[in-house]
Amino acid sequence: MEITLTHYLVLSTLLFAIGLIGVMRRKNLLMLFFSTEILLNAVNIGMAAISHYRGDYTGQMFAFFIIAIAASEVAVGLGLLIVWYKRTGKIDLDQMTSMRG
Amino acid sequence: MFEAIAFYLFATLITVMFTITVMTSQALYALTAMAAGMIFISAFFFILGADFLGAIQIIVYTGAVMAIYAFGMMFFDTTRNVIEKRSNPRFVIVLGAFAAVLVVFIVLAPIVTTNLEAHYPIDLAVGNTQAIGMVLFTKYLVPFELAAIMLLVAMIAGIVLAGKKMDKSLTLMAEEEIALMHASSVSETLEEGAH
Amino acid sequence: MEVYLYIALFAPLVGSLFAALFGASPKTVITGLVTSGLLFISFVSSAFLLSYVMSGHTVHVEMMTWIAAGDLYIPFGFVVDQVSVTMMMVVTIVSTVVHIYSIGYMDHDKGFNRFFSYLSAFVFSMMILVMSDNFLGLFIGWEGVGLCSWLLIGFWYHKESASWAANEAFIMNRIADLAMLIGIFMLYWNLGSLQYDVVFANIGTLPMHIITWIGIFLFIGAMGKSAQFPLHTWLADAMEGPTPVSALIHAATMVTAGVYLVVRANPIYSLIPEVGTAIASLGAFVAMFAATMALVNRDMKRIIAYSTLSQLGYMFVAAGLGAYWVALFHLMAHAFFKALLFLGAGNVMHAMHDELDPFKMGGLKKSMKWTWILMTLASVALAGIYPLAGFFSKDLILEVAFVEHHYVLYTVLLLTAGLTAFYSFRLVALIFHGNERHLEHGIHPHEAYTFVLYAMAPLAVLAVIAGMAFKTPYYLMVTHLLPAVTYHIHNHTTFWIMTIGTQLFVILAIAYAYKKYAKAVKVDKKVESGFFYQLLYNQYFIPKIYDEVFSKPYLKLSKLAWKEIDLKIVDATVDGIANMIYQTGEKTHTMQNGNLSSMLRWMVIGLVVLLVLAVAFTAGYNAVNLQAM
Amino acid sequence: MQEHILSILIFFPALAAMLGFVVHKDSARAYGITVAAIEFFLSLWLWSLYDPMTSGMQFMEMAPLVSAFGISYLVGIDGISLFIIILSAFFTLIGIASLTEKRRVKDLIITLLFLEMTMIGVFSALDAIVFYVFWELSLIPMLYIIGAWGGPLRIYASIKFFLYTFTGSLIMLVGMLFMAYFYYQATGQWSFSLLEWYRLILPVNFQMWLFAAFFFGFAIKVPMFPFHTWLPYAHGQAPTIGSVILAAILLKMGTYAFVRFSLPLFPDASVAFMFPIAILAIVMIVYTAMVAYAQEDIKQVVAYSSVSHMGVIILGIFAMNVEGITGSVFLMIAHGVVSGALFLLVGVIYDRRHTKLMSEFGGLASVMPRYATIFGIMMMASVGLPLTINFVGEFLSLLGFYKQSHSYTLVAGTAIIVGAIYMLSAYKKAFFGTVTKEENKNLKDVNRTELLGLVPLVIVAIWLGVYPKPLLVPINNSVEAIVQLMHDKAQTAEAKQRIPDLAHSAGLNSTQEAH
Repeated sequence: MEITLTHYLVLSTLLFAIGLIGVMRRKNLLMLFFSTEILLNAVNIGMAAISHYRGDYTGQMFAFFIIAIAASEVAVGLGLLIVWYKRTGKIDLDQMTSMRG
Repeated sequence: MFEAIAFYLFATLITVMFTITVMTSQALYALTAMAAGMIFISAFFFILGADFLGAIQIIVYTGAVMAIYAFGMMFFDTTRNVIEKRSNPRFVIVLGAFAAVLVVFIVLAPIVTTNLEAHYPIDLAVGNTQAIGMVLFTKYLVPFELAAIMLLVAMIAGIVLAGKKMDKSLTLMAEEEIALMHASSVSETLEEGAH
Repeated sequence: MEVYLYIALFAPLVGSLFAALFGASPKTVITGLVTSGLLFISFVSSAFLLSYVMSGHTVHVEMMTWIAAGDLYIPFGFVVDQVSVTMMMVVTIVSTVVHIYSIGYMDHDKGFNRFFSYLSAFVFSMMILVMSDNFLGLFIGWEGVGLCSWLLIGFWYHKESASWAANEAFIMNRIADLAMLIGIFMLYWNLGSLQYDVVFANIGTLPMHIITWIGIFLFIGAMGKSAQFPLHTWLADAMEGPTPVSALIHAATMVTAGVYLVVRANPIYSLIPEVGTAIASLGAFVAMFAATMALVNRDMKRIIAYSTLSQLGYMFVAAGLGAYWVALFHLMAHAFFKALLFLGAGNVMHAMHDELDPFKMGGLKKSMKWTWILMTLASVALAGIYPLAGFFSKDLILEVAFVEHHYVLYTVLLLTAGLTAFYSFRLVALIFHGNERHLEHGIHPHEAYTFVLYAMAPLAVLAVIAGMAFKTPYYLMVTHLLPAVTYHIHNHTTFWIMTIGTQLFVILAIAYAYKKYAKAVKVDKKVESGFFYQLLYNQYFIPKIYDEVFSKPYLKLSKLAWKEIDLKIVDATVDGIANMIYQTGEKTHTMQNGNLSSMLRWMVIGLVVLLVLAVAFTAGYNAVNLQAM
Repeated sequence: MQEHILSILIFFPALAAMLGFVVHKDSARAYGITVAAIEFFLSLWLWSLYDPMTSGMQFMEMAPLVSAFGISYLVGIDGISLFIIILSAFFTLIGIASLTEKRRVKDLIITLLFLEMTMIGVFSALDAIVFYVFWELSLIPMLYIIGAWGGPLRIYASIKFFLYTFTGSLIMLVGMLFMAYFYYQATGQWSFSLLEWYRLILPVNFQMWLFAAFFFGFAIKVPMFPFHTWLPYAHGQAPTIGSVILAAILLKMGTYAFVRFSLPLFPDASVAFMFPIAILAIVMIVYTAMVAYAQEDIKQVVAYSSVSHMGVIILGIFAMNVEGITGSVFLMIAHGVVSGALFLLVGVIYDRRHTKLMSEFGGLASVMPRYATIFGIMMMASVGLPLTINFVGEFLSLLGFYKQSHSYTLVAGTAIIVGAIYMLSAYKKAFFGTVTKEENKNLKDVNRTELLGLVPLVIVAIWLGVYPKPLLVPINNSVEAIVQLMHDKAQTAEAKQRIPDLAHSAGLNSTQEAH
């Protein structure tokens, strides 16, 4: 029962879906950040799998850069979150509605 | 044979871990489950022959990112369980599941592309890390430098944003002190806003 | 000769423009004198033209091009031939008399100048109508006279009834003009031109049904102008205008335009005899119809208006039966004595301070002797007593009907002749004989100005001699153009019985009228309330029917059209579309309410929709390809 | 200088408008009048230079704009557009001369001059895109005139007018682009020039779709029946000068465009659509006449009457023969003069009484005799009395359409009856009867500035009624060219039969040669 690229892609989709559900469910911003991490990791798996089955390093390169971006994103995100928390004392999503249309 | 077992084992583990992160109402459980998930993902990387990537995953992701999150959680006093008012939760899950099904359906369709040849073919002779090093520092040098600058900027931003009034540590303060602090900070922001 | 033609044509226009200059300023006698003078010049030049035409020539001149588009070429062309010169003589004579008369009649009216400008403008358009050499020139005159009659009927525009009558007259004429326009279109598209000579030369080549339709449409046009049956109500209401207007327009000239058209277009009508008989029968019906209405009416001018309507019926009978020159002859004679009758009535109205009901006056013989003589003379001529004009023209029509074996028409016309005699002498008897009922109203009549009476004199003379003197020279001249058909009953006995019989019948009617109305008039309520009396008095309720059936529903329908259709349906749909777009904007706007999670949800929904499309498209594409392969 | 006269005519008012900003407020009116007068004399000079006998385009000017797609600044005039250009210059001059508006006169004059540029541009443009640009530009000044100087509901009216016409013209633009694409497919290179398009013979179903696209753009502008509801609002709220220019010139763009675009480009589609459009035209004539009869506001009566007259014009256009189209082009000019004058007259009474409700007036004839006579003449012209300008146009249009169908013309002919009904009853309500209202007692009669505007119009209305030849000959020659072009391009048998072939005048044995 040999593992093919599709297996990995299905897995990556599954994880992506879980991340998506997390993003939509969560009202607490920190938890929302967790879900975004899951999204990114799901994509990384896909990338790595394709790189392996296609025999092409580009996939890994992308995964590598995604990790770099994720790291910086978390840094800045949490920084902002802290400022928001200091200002309002809560990190609840429903409260941030100033960018109303 | 082993590879299949490993794949399914790790796949189920990751799915369970991430479902916990998403579904739990306890912040701590979420954090730990995600860290575990990350580790298993790095395991995948090793299965797929991307050793350097697996290492990076462990060091950067699980190490640094999870650490910052841990710190963040401590900072945002999420010790108590996170109460969230959610509107029609079932809709969200159904939507997510339906999206997943659709993508799976697309992925399952036979990939017909034949003329896709690899830009940087993997030759197993050379070690993965060395090969990645070669590619990273020749073709992707510019993005690599940009990533470096980006990380630097992120670092500075993090410091600047979270720098002020770090002296008061929540964990050491008593309950009422925290409440008082919140009250003062709220009033403080109000005057700021006022004038 | 062209110079006389232009003088005859443009003299009234010059007079009208001259009078128009003083339009707003108060009364100045010059305008009256100048316009009458110019009309007299026009009369003189018409007389010259008459003598020229009598000697067998005609004048045809083309002034300039009017409309030239595609193959249509219409010039301002004028022709003076036998028919048009007769009409010109009638128009100029009567209008000169009426102009002089109205100097006296209108001298207390502050719109004096304006009146003369309109009157001369009317004569000008009548001259165009009569003298133009193509159907569209005729149409210019046709609508021009309609306009002037609208101006003159509504002359005292402060009176609501006058302006209403003016509008009614104009609109009713317009209805008939539409039919005439369609006739003109048919002529153009079938014959390529509207010139009389071209049309009458080629009319024979057309298939029969087209000629019939052209004849019918042109006749409907004539019907409107000459107030025949369905379109006659405007003539009675047109009496709102000043009396000289009624005399000139609604007795002598405008109403006869319809007869002129039928006479002018005789080549068309001679090809379609059954339309001719239809015209004749309608004419007879109108003659009887109008005469009955005149019997009971209590308004002096309306009685004379109905008698005009009745005489027009006579003319149409003659024209319908193909006796065109007889119709024209009766038109000429009738114009003279009818105008005289109207002017006399004008004098009486003036004396009675605009009181119109003959029952409220009487015995004016003593105070208005000359008017009495003139009016009796006109009535005798109208009734058709031997030496006067009426006998020669009206009884001729009776002969035509008899010879053409239309005995039904003959009896109807004979009866109407009796009725005509009765109501005209009822009028004369009521006004001039019997006790002076007007005294208890405190009115002291006085005779009109002498120059007014002198102005009426030529008409009186013509009313007497027109029959005998003019008949033969007129016949010789006109038959150059019109078909020369003579009507005389072969065996003498029937001829004499017929003429003597009609004379006796008419004299009997006059005697009866005198007996009934000359003495003290007792108004018996029983007759008045009778069904027939009411029927006739309200003109067979036709004006009311028209009002109920046409004008009121039209107004209601237009209000409905505006309020409901235009505002509620058409406009509402447009605003509805605009509103719909606005509402969709309004609703989708809540999608961006700032709440991150709801926005995320919308994003995922969008993603799902795209995925569905992608899947559906690829599925469809594959299905097609697999099937194609 | 002579071959560039058209560009001068188009851009001179715009430049003058730019300069107008520096002119001092008080002398704005004088400035406006001089500019308009120069423009008018230029147009008269254009007329004198114009050779009526040739039927093709004259004073052509060509300058490439976007040569990649064959869009060029191509302008030129023939008999059809010449007189509407003169009319626009004439009305701008009259409008500014008899301007009684007090508020912000300078801006109004600048907007009017700008509007004049767009008007003359529309009528002289021979390139589809240049035509479209001027067509859209003409909306903007009108939007300001109605929006800024209008009555209480002006914002609603101006926006409705703008959006309504704008949507129509967008559909028209789509049609133009498709047309250019078909031209590209057929000939291999891009061109938006109308004269090139004239030579393109499209398959019939393409023609149908393109005709429909152009129809929407033009029908809204005319305005034809279902799309006419913006007109009463626009006229109701526009200031006098706005209504005059809107009624006199802007409505003509739609009908002019029918003659210039729809007929020659899509002959078969025009013939196929002839009867539905004829029905619309008849509905326009009778329905709006009835609505006009029901109005209480004198300006609405005149507004609806212009829709009714446009119905006759549309009928004339779709008569597909020389008489009909010549008649409709002449009626465009006639209606411009008459409805322009009527709106000026309504403006006169509005300036005095600041109300347009007929119930407010009564017996004005005795109070203002000169005003009553001028109004009477113009009313009679509007009703189509012979020897006035409208009759020639109406007669030829109805005559033209009679050849296509007898019964339709009979029903359309009721135009002269229903026209008389609403016009005369409006005249009776306003002018006849006794003076009931106190304010009407001492109204002043028409003053000098108003007469300055009205008298020339009355003279033109009667002069062109009596002697229309100087207009009819050039229009006739240009229309013959178009009808001949349509006949040659027609593919369907019905189109061949309905559009007369003038080459050897098979249709009619015209006995007298053309005078």
